[in-house]
Amino acid sequence: AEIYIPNLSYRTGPFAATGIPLMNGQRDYVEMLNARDGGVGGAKLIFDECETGYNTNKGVECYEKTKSKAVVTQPWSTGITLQVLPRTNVDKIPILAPGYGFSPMADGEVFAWAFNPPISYWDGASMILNYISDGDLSSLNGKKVALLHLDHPFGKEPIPLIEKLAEENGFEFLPIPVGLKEMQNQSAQWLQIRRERPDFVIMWGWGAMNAGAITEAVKTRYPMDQFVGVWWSGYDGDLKLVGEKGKGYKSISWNVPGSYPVMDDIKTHVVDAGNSLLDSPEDMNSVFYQRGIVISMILVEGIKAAQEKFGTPEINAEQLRWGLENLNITDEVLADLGMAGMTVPFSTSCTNHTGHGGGWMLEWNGTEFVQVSDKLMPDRAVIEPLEKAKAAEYAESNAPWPDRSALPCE
Amino acid sequence: MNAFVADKALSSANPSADEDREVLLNVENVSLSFGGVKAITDISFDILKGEIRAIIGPNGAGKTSMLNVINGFYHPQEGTITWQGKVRNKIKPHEAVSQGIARTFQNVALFKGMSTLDNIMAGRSTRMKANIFFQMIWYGAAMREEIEHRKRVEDIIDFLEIQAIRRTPVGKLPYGLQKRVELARALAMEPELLLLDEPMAGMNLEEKEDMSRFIVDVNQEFGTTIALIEHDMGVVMDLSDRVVVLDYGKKIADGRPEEVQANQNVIDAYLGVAH
Amino acid sequence: MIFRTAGQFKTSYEADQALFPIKQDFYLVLGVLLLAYVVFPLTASEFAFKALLVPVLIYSLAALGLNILTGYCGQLSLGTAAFMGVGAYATYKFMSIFPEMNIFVAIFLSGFFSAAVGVAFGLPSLRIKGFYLAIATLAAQFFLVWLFEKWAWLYNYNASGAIEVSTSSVFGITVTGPTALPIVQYYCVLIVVTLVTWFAINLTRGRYGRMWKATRDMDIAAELVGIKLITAKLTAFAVSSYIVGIAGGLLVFFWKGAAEPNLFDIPLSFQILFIAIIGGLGSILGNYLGAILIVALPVVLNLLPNALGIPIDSATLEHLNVMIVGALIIAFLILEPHGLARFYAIIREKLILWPFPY
Amino acid sequence: MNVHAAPEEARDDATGTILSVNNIEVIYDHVILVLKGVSLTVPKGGIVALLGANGAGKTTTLKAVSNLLGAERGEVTKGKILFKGNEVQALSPNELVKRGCIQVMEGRHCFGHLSIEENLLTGAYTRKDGQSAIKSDLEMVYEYFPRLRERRQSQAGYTSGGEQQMCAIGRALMSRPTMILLDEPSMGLAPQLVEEIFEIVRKLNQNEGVSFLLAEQNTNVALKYATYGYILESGRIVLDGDAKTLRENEDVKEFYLGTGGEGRRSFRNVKHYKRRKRWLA
Amino acid sequence: MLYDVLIDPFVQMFALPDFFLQVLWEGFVSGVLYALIALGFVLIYKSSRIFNFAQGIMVVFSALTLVGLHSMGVPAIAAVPLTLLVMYLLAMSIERVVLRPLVNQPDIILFMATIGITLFLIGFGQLVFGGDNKVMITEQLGIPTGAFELEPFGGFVLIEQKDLTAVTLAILLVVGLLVFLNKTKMGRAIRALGDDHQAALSVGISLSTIWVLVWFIAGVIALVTGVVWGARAGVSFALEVIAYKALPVLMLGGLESVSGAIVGGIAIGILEKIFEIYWGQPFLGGNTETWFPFIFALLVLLFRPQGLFGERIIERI
Ligand SMILES: Nc1ncnc2c1ncn2[C@@H]1O[C@H](COP(=O)(O)OP(=O)(O)OP(=O)(O)O)[C@@H](O)[C@H]1O
Ligand SMILES: Nc1ncnc2c1ncn2[C@@H]1O[C@H](COP(=O)(O)OP(=O)(O)OP(=O)(O)O)[C@@H](O)[C@H]1O
Ligand SMILES: [Mg+2]
Ligand SMILES: [Mg+2]
Repeated sequence: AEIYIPNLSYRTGPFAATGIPLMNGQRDYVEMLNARDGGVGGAKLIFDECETGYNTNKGVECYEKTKSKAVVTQPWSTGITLQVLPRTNVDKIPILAPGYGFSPMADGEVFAWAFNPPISYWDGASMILNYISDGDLSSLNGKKVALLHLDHPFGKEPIPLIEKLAEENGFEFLPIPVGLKEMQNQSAQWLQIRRERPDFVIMWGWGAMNAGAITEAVKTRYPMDQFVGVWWSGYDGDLKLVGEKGKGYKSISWNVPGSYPVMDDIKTHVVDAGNSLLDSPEDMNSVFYQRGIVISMILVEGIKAAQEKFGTPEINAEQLRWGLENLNITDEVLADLGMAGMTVPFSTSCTNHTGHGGGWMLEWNGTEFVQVSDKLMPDRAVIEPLEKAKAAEYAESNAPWPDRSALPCE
Repeated sequence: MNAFVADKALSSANPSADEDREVLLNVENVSLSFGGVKAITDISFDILKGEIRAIIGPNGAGKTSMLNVINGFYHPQEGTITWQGKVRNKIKPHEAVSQGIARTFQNVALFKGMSTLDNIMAGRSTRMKANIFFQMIWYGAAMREEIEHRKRVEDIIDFLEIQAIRRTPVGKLPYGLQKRVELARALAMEPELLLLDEPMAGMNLEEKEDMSRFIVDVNQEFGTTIALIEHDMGVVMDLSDRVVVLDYGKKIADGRPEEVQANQNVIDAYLGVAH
Repeated sequence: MIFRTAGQFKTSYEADQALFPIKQDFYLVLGVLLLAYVVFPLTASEFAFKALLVPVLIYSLAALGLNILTGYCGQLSLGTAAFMGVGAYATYKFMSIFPEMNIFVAIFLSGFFSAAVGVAFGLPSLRIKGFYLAIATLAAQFFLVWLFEKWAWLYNYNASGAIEVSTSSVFGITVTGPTALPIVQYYCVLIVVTLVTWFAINLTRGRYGRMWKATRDMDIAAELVGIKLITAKLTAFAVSSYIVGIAGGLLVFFWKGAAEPNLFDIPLSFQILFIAIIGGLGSILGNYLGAILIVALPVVLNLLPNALGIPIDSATLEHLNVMIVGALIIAFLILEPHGLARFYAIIREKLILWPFPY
Repeated sequence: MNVHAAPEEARDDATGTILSVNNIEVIYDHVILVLKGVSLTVPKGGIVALLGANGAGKTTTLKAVSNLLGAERGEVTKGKILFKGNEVQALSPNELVKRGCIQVMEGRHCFGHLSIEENLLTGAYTRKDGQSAIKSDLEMVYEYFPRLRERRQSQAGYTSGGEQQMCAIGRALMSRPTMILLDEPSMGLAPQLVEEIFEIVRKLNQNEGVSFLLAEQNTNVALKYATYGYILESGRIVLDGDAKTLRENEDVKEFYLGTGGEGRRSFRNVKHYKRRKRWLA
Repeated sequence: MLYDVLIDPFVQMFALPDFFLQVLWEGFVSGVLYALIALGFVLIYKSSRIFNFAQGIMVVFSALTLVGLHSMGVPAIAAVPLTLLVMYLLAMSIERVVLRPLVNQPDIILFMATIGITLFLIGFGQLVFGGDNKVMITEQLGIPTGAFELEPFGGFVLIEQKDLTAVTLAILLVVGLLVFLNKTKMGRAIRALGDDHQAALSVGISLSTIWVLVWFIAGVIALVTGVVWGARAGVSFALEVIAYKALPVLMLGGLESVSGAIVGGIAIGILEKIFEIYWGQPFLGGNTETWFPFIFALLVLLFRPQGLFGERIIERI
């Protein structure tokens, strides 16, 4: 039995630098399962990459190309996610977008086919704000928070939530967009930061933008400890460009790099077996490579759940949808997988497609990212109503949006 | 070059420049300069209706510039131009065309990618009016108009004996034929005044003779007034009714061909000792 | 023997100016139409519709628009994608303000918006020429894409900044949105493309076509034979942007289903330009040939290693593809700088002369 | 004077030959056959005129010699070209210039944005004999063409047709050639200037020993200055001979000089009739 | 409202003079960097009327080669000449494979061909060097990395040493090119070639030699550009888009003018920064740098269709 799991990857283009380690991690975990256990539940996993170059256009083409055989689609960019979202209802293929995509996808009652565990961008923004305000948002009153973001659907994701929080808590919110063509040349943005003197800069950056921002921050002498990035802005490779000078920069993360049992398995079964695309085994320690592993783990757990429920190794897309909706990744499960502490435990349900597992703050110490906080949790009470509202809005503007009557919650 | 004088007697006499003929175009005290370069200095002359007027002079004398002034491509800094009795204001070249002034060019200026037919049809652009929607569906007014103009163009094609190359892209034609197509395009504009800038440069005798024939026919059959720039003195002497001579932007002589040919200034500046 | 023109004499100018002066051409076009309207729909798979047929049609329409400007009027434009964007956003706004509107009406009306924007950005062409103008059209390209990003009203204040196509139907058949059938969408696009092509053929062989070509071949001379450059250039910009705008509307509504501003960025402009040039500037047929090549090439290149059983990872494949496409473009330019249409013309010429070589 | 029968052995033995073209064929764009076996020779120190109607292939012949066909998608497909006894078809144009053969192109190709003086200096591009030699040659060119000295700082694009023609010839002289291929030097020039330019050709020929192959429409002047002439019709040499003999040939008089029969015909009274050249009959 | 748009930005410039100076400096440095890219364009355009779209990718390619060689263990001193060698080979192959067969074709065809080259190099470069972001070997090349801090008006202006290096290199390149083009035989030949291929051939100028030379020089300029840009932002294929920044510079300065490139570059660099900071960010939602230079250059062009320093378009009939 075989299960075809394509990945709309990008190892080319301006975002390749950050894409490659993630894709490698995803791939190697699957290859490890194939090599060690002969797949999952008796089904071999066929991991196939379709190159998008982070280009929405190509991404949609990849989706079309792979959808006939696939049990899942992993669009790997918020833009692509948004575009394939309406189609997945028709094609009946679940989207798995761990840690990215459209935050209201958490509302499983509206988005039956979309999943973004373990945490959404709005959760992330909330956690970052909680961290910089030491858990008390009202302490930000009168302060100024800038959001340096990629001018792209991904970068714009957190804006509605931060806007809302700013209004409620009386801090000033300043979005600073970085165009795709300006990623490497952000002096205007950092001049703006120098002029506006925000108390905190939150970064929603990706690819070459991260390195550019950190370089400019160093140059502008913006205090690094007031500079926090989303989990995609915490790649070792980017920080290595500035090295020592980036010390103090922080990034929220839902995985902590380290040496876990699972890593040894990957090393023996994949890397040492010469079956990995990694440039050097050292790269196995990077935050992103390990996050790629976590992402594949989530998918595989979904497959396992579906296999158990439907009693067949060769599950189809609709069955996997059920599996992803009924994930229950506890600390025990993680320990069994050799991943205890590597990522946050979470569980999904019919109404909750994200899991909202929380995360940790990592800090760059000059040579690597280290964990500097306890587990942080998002302010669900604030986020949830917004999610519901935006999800309903989305369904309305894309009317007729299918309801879940065909897929009743169990 | 005594031959020229002798020829004159042999060739049928030019219709004598009729003094009471209507003045078609009058150029008065025109000056034109480009930055520091004075191309035309204070030149006056007239062109009578129905005549063939030659403009000659050494290279760089300002002949082409003069034509450019007449058809509105250059705007003289000083002087006035009177067209059919009315003083003309600063105009655009395409306005000159609708007033009835057409021309050919010193270096062939055809639309290289278009067929002969299209080139000539392009000469009728100012006369075509059908709107873009009829054009789009190729029906009604547009169709009728197209056919009507096509008929006129076919007449010109017959006249200049270029039927065989109707569909050929002009870029592929030999030089002589290109010049002829250029003439055809100018004729398609149905001009009152036809300006010809060195129509026979780079042609051999046979082609020059053909071209001469066309020029004379146009002049006689359609009554079109012609202003002609040419360096071949034989052609100028035989064809033109009156000749104006320019040198370094100034007018140095004006009159009937044989007068001009005998003028010492003209011989010094232009014809050279041998003539 | 196939292309015998002998014996086909024209007795009137009407007949001489008919669309197909030569009978064989008529049969050929008939054959192509038959293929497009009957054979493909009967045989194509969903993938073929979405990845080949529909894109070919839409791209060739856009290239046709560009060709009118660049190939016929000689004004090089690098802003095609942005004008497509204007068409797409205008259609989107029409459909969201008047949800009951017929989508075709919306698309054809939107064309006027992109025509207007095209004319506005075409105004500098009266002063600026050649590559300067080409760079100037980039001003339109970058400015408009920026506007699509910043002017939230355009995308109905969507959080994502993308426009999404909602479901709409014509005569009770769903034509847009995720539930529309590919074959229906294919027919919609095909009809529009056929219609516009017919219009374009008529325009280019008539008065406007001559004005444009004259402006292209020698603008000074054109002016001196009485053509108003301002009219010629601006109508070219208008007609071209109109068609391009329609193509943009079709692109989003009948193919992509959603679009973010980036879609209309410069790579798309270049792609359309490639199609127009590889197909052949100043030719209508070329656009289709070029589009077939440019759309099919990557698809084929992607399938090739699998078909040949060569294991190759997706990134390497992509790199190789980019390389090969680049090299092929150069190769095509060297082989036939005047494009595939010229290629076809030569073959046709040879067939007419056949069996004699000259 | 004979009708192009067996040119080969008739002329090739001469040791005084600088250029000999043997039976060449030229094809443009792989399909357009323009020269259909053209042979000619230029003796050392001679002025040879190549006459013929428009499109006969004069320019093509010259370009075949100077190897400028490549840039126009044309190629020599048959025959040999010998310059100073060596085959030169395979050489690049700049190699040929180095060996002393330079072409002045039809239509005055000057470098429009360069000043007249810079134009002249580019002519010395292939020379290696030092600045002072070049300087003195520049002076020589200015001696020949005083008009150029006046306009030395002007951009060539803005000078008049005649000045551009002088500039093009002067530029060729700057390479110190032993052979100049001159294409339609008289086109569009005032009669006086035509004479002037041909006088300079004669002077160069006599003083510096430069050989000339010139393509001309203006048969009159060409045959006055040339020593030998070839007449080219649709890609074939149809007639050749000494300038003097050619001048007296009835056909040449009729078709090229316009003096056949009862003296010079008037342009005004040309009748339309299809004439047939005797050699084509 | 009118006050906010028309007056207030100027008031702010004076209110925070040190900041304004920093804006000027940043604009100036970006401008110089844009000019560097534009220089490569100009040189090739001047010699062949080819609008070389591949200049941007040549910047990336040369920088990657340098860094790539270094990471393979070649010391910096050797890596530079080796990179130059690679650029020479590139110039030669482009001449042989692309330019020679396309001689005398219309401008737009050659323009397309350079886009073909761009694609080829993007694919080839990523295949060889991979797509990840690499660190420029700034220190190994002896480029100082510190910064000076000036303290005018009680504030501070930061001037990075590597920016100073960039400016110095740019000045040297411009002066060198000007001398080369106007004072040497080769330079004259290059300019002649741009005017008329055929005539240049006829006077014995060898197209291939000059083109290889010119593309090689463009390659050298690309390498310099790549090093200074790489020092700022790392080296990756994302750098390719900066090529677009050179286009309005070319438009403003004139396609064939070396001095135009540097003047245009600086003008655009400074103006786009000022516009973005004082108008774009407060009123237009930012990111105006993508289009402002184009619109600005376009407006200037309406008055001078050949750019500030471009050659006058000779229009005669
Ligand atoms: N657009 C222009 N800019 C600058 N100078 C010009 C322009 N047009 C013409 N001139 C100059 O004006 C003078 C006259 O040029 P014109 O072309 O009228 O001469 P011409 O009499 O036609 O000569 P030819 O017989 O060689 O064609 C020349 O010196 C020329 O350089
Ligand atoms: N690049 C080319 N491609 C195709 N055909 C060409 C090309 N150049 C010239 N021809 C053709 O070759 C023939 C000879 O041309 P050529 O220029 O040699 O004639 P010519 O005797 O110099 O004429 P002219 O007196 O007009 O200068 C002409 O019919 C011409 O159309
Ligand atoms: Mg003139
Ligand atoms: Mg010739």
